[in-house]
Amino acid sequence: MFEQILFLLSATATIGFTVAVVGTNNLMHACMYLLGTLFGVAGLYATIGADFLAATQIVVYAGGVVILMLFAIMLTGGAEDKKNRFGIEKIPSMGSTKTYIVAGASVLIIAMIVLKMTANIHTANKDLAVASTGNESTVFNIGSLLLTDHILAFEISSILLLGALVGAAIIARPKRN
Amino acid sequence: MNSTIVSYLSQFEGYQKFVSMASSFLGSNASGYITFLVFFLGAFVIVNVMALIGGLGTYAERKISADLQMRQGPNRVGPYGILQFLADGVKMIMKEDIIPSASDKFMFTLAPLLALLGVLATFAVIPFSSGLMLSDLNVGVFYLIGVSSLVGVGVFLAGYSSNSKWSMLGGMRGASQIISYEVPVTLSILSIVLLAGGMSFGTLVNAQSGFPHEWFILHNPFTFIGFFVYFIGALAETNRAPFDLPEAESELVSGYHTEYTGMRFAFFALAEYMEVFVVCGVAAALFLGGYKVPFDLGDGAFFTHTLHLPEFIGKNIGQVLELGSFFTKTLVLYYIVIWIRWTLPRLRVDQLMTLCWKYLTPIALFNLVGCAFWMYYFEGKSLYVLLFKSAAHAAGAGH
Amino acid sequence: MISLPSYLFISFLLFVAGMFVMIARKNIVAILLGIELILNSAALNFVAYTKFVNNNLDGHIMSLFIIVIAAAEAAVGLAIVIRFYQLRESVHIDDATQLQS
Amino acid sequence: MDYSFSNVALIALLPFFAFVINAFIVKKFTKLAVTISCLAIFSSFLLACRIFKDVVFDVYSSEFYVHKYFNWIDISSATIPFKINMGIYIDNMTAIMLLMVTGVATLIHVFSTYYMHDDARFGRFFVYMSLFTSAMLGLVLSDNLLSVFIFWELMGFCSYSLIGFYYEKEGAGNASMKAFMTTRVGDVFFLVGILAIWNIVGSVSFVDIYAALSQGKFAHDIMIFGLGIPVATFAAFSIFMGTIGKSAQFPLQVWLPDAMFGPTPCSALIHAATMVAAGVYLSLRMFPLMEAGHLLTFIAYIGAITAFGAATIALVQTDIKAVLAYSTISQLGYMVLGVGVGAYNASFMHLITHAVFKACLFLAAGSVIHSLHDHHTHEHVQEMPRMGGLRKKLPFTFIAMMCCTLAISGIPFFSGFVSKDRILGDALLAALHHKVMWVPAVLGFAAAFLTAFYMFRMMFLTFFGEPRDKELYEHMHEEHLQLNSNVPLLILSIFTLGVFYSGSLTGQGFIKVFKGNYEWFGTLVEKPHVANFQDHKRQLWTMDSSVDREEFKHSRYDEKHGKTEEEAHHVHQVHLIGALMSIVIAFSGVFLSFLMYGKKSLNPAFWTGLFSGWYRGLLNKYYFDTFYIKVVIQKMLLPLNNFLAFIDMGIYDRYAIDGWENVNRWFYTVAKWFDNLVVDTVAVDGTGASVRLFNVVLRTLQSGKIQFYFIMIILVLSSYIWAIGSN
Amino acid sequence: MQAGSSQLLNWILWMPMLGVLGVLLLPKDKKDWIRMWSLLNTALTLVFSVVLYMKFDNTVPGMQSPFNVVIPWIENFHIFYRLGVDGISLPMVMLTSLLFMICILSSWTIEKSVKAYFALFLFLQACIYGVFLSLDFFLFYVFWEVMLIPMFFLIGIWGGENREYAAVKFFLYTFFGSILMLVGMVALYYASGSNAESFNILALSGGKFTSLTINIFGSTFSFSKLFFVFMFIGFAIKVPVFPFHTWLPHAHVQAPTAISVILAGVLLKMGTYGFLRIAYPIFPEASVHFSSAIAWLGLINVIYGALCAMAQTDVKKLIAYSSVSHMGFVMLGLAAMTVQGMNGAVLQMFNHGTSTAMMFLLIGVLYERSHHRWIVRPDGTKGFGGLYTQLPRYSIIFIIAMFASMGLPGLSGFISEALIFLGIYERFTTITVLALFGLLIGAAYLLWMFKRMFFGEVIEECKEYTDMNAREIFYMLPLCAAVIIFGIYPAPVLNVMRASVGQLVSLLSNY
Repeated sequence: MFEQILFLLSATATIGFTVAVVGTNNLMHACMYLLGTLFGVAGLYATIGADFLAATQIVVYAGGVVILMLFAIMLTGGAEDKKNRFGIEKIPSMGSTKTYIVAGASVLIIAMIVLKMTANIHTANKDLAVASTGNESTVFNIGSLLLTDHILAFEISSILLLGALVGAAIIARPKRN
Repeated sequence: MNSTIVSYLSQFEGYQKFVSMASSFLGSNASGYITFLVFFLGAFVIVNVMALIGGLGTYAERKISADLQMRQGPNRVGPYGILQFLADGVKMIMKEDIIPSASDKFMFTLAPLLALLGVLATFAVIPFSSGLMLSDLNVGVFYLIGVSSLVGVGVFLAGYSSNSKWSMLGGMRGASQIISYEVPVTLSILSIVLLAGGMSFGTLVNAQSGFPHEWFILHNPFTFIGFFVYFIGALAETNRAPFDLPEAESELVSGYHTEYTGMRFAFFALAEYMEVFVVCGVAAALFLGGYKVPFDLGDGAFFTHTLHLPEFIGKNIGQVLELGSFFTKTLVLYYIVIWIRWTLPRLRVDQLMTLCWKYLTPIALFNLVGCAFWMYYFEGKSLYVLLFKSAAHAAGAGH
Repeated sequence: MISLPSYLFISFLLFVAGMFVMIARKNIVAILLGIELILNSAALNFVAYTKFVNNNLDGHIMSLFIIVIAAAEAAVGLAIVIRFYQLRESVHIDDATQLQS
Repeated sequence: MDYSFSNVALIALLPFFAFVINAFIVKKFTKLAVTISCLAIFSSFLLACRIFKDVVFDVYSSEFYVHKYFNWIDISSATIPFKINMGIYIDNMTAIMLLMVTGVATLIHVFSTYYMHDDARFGRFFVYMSLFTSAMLGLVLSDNLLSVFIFWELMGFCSYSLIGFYYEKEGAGNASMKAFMTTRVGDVFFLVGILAIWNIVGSVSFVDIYAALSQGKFAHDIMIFGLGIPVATFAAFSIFMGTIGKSAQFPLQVWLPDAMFGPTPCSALIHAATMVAAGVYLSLRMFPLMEAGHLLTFIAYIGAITAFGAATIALVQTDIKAVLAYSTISQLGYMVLGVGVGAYNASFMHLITHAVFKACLFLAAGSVIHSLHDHHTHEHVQEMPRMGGLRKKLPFTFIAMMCCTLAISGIPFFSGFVSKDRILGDALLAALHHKVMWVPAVLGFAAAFLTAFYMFRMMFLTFFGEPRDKELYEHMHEEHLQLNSNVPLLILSIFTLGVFYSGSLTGQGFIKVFKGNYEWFGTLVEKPHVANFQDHKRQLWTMDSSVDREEFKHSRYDEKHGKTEEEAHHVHQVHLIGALMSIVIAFSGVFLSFLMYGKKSLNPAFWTGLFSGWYRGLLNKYYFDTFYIKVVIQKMLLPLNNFLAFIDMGIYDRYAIDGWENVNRWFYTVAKWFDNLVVDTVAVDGTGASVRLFNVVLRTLQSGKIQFYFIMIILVLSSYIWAIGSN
Repeated sequence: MQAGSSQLLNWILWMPMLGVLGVLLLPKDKKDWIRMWSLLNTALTLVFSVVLYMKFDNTVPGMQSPFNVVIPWIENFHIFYRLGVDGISLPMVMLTSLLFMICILSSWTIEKSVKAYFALFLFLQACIYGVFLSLDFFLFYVFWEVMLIPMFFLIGIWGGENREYAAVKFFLYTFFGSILMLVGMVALYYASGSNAESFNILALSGGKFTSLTINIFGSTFSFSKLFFVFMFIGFAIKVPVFPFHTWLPHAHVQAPTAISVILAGVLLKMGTYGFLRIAYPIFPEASVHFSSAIAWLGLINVIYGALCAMAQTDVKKLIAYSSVSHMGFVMLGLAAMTVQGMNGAVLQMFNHGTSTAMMFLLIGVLYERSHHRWIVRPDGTKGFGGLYTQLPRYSIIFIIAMFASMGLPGLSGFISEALIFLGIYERFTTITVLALFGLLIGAAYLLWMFKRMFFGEVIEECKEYTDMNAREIFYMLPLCAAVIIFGIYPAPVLNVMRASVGQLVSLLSNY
């Protein structure tokens, strides 16, 4: 019962916040809504037994990515639209009718295609879908898998993170003189 | 779910009878509902008690600082002024709730709630005793770290949405400080996780024992250093002195909560004091043996089997002892935090970052690697075991 | 209620929303936001499939790597945005047409 | 008797320990180091005395025999065994040798404390002496040829160091190098011999070699340089070459006179008493092999030539030490002659007696030299022409030296007579048996005459007459009896009396020593028994197969080998003649010398003028040094070296190796041309040009707008997925 | 990796690499730190080697399984990372450890780009360990080749006035040999069926290619004989055997002291080690077939090297040629194929390592004072004179080194040479007798050099020289001790090697 309540809550939060992200015109708010979405996704993870993943989601997104984005928004002039330095007015940065129409069309196409594809796969795999069994702890298994079968990917991602760390620090550093 | 409040209760007959009674009354299995109820009640109690402790924290701070400065401190309201915090609370509620017109109202209201939420959510996994633990998540520590970072978001939002220079700067400082110090803190915690072999608090605490030499702090040299790294990092994460830069009065008026008044301000204050309790509790649980009582008195076996007390009473005496153990350790640390605040001067911003990235993080990394080596070479035996047990073994004292 | 299609549907919504954000917005940070949504949808898909089809942990691990990559991407992407803003005083996507400063 | 390995080996190890300790402390505690050295060798002497006592007074037998060994090198694998043992081997001969070496060495050590006292490197001298003594004792104690070789070489090293002791002098360097290299020539042959024996016996232990000889294992040929040589001859010759090198026999005698560059005590110990005698000792040890190899005639010739040649050179020397050096060579020649004529124990006896009187002679000469200090050059004087009349100032030295001179000249009742006479008697006997041996015999007698002559010449020039260098004489101090300067001399001179060595004068009973034996030497020292000795005769090789080899197998003094009455009588007769002849010869030599240098009735200058060609030859030592240095080394070896080095670096390396560079250069010129024209211009640049055409077309698609690209990607992906999905 | 295997060999092999990393991380200006670090590193390696020696089981022939390391490397081509140690390689490992530590000490005075020097030096050490420890032919070859790189730079940068020429010559010469070896290796790979054991030296050995033939240029050759010759040239260049020896005087003379020590002390042994490890076990019947040729070449080495040495006026060149001569003895021992000869050869490898290292170190010490090495200058004047009086401590150590090199009994050279001669006399009597004269000439050139440099009056130029300082004496002491102790009691070395050598000899004795 808990799980179903949790699922309902999480799904609602996810969908609602996502719609809010799409709908809002304030970038700061969008970011906060995104936080909600991410928490919702974490909740969804929790409902299908991905406890470690849920915790990771919270740690990484809530603790890191969202704050980073907030910083970035703040450092790049906040939520308001601005003119560029040449004085030419551009399309508002949060989008205009024209962009919405283009995006809507593109999304419509891809949505149809993806729906068709998932439907195909879904009908093909209908029999294979198993009911959810008991949720056991995944921490130990993930840990051992990461250090055995997926060691290479693990190491590469660690190098990637290091590279990202150094790279970000170097790129964002203001130029001397 | 190793040992939560529910699993603790369900070992008593009374509870089981109650469940079966409720089931027959409802006509279906009522254990789920009752579990929910118990959780709800437990959460309610703990949140309130913690709020109380947070309030008492302000009182303690004032009293201890007075003591350190040879003053009296609050002494009018109640005996020794102990009800001072209630008076302050009443004052806060009575105050006018001001929202600056230029601020982003949505986020201005959201910020203190986020901060408080982040702290309160951590209580779900804090191991007060072997029975009094709301949920023993498999990813307990990890969850705690993640949730407590919401405080950072709250702080930042508060700073940003106030639309004030001081708040802005304070919020930025707070957020960057919290994010930065999360790194050494997490690494130090990770080395303990390495030793215990799990992330749930039950595992972590049960890997230790009642006596100091069985605590993780004295397990090996690396954890000994790791404790201090954690403690310093935790101080910075909770914005306590000497790292209270986000709310540095002399520079930023009052930092990120400059524009806040009334209950919203009280939320921030409460969040801070509760978070200090949380980090002290985590320190106690991870490094100082948590709720463990010497001679394994905590599981009540001594009282029930040796003293032949009734099971219910015996176990609860054990629980009380464990609670006492946990709170003693935590509150001693709490005292130390306050002591530090009133002793040390504040750091500069660049010194703060230097300390984090150039000293604490490398040390924490070194500790982590060191712990790994320790695990590999000494098969996880503690220093005490190596020194005395192995010596005794070598001397032929038996296997 | 907890079944594969429901998760897939949520994931699909996330994906579509992310794509919409990416195309409609002209602010670079907003676009990055959209990317996060898409990545989350992918991760959710992985977990859902691995739970209901394979019932092993490969999807979890894949999702972990997605999170890792998302974090790295956010760090580098935002760094680039900030640098870009320092150079152009703008975060408008259409201002980013040159490969050199 | 309890002889454990350790308490016997201690004899050699004590000086070695002294060496090790002294090597570290000599700089700081010179006095202590000297004391340690002397005490060590004295302790060795006491230990040697114990063994000697057991040999002579306890056992009374010729079968005293201790042989103990331990495993030194073991490299045997699972299938192939290979071990090298080291050990000690004591028989009567060893015991006598030990006593002689330790006794003489002790006295010389004591004397050195006086002689070397003012030297800057007083302590270091004792370090070397200790090492040398331990090596010599080790050699004597050795039970196998390999360890003999080891100690042999170690002694060579000590000799090298001590000859080069005054390393500031240019000549010392030359002399030491010459000594080492010359003996090394012999050593190389010695090593060949060891290898040959090892190959046959599988061991080089004396016992095993004797056993192998008696089993006839040496009775085959060996192919070397394509020649077949009897292996016994080959091995014996190789070993004997070691003797030639070490004992300064013809033709490797050149190093010993130069070795006198070293301090006089070291000359006494190393180059007179012990080390050079070690060569003869080796020949005696390997006597059965020499016999089996039919080498005795050759040995006799070598010995006789050496004895005579060295004696002639000694006639014209003016340096007192040089005279003694040549006399040493000459006496060593006698010993080798003794080996060659089968006078086994006579040769060994001469070794012992010679060691004693020659050590004494050198010490006396040292005493003389030490007392003659030239105040102009601040050097000691060794030239006899500047001496004369020293008898009055150096009375004790004179007494000692006189005794020794009498001994070496073969005057009756002195030890030299006893031993030398026996060798000469055996030589005469051999000559009577076989004509070939006449030459060595005659040369031996002639050398005896010359010996008496030049020794007394030295005595007359040194001690008698008027002092020729007055100033030098005036500065001399009177000699007093002093414990470390002339007492050792006197002690040694006591042992120049013949009675200590023999109970008779000529081999017949005179004094009964013990148990009815007149001859303790003859009793104790006995030729190694080789039972069932199988002779290997090779028709083409043996010089004269008609010679009855059986005669050579037993010394005339070998009491154990029963001879018929007739034979014994014959031997007695011949020896009596020999003894008389040698007495006459000795006295005539002394008399001639007295005429020339004592009474000065004959002018030496006249005789040198008469035989001026010979005289020059003698002064130049028969041009041996000239030949070796000027011709062999400077004209042959060094040009060969330079030529080879030139070939190596100048021609082979420069043209054959570095010449490849030119070949390579040609190759790469061609390759470069090909590369430039064909590969680079046509193939590579052409490809680039063709690519450029496509650039122009594709460039237009680059709009620079990210979202445009993104939409494109989505559309393309969609169509792709569509295509897949429709299948 | 097998269960329970010891990682000691990995530690020995990779410890210098750690040292290289450390040197690279240290700042350039902290020269003393770099030196201390390198010293510490080599000392640790030495400790590991000693531990290896302690754990070594003398009774077991062949590779000692507790130390073996097998890790797949390039599995497609059946290349493994295979390490092992037996009685033949252990003395070499010990020698390498000892000499490198001493060389670090002797390189203390180097001031020219210290960081690069020590990094390359430690790298060289790792490569040498690789050669001595690897059991996979490919791995062996890789280390063999990689070793050239640091050597090239060490000679080419820190060498004498003609260093570039020497370095290039050394490089090309040895490279030529390696290529022949590579051909042999590839041929072996295919001849053995290119399976998982095709690069395994142990699996290849034992005479599996005896009856195989090969067609080249239309004619048929015996496979083993042809490729034995290839391998022979490859290893012979390293030894160096007579016609391939001319790189050695150049390289030795131009290299800095420590590098000369390593060249003579360790590098030359790699050639003979190659014979023992690869050429002999893999082609036993070809080795027996060619043994008389090897013996003759060894003889030429002995005599020719000694005669050439006698003509030199440069001390270092003289010692370089003496190395040629001494390595000839090793070749003789190898040609003997008896238990004495082979043991003697391995022991001679070790002993020559110590004694010639002493000689080169001593010449380095002298060079630091005099800055020239002429015994007799080209204009005929004396380069040195009376050093005995001027430098007494130096002279004593020089005497020890010289006589050890000469083969004086009681010092280490004698035992090995005696064993070699005992071994070879059985098979090649004439060669033995001739080779013994090499000893004579050996003594001649050394003593002559000694006489010219040390005896006599001190010449004016030498009066400024100071005697050896404490550091120099300190690093000479272990070598002196080794020379004397192994001269009196060689069992510590012989015991280690005898089982393995005996196994090899019994393999060879089947053909």
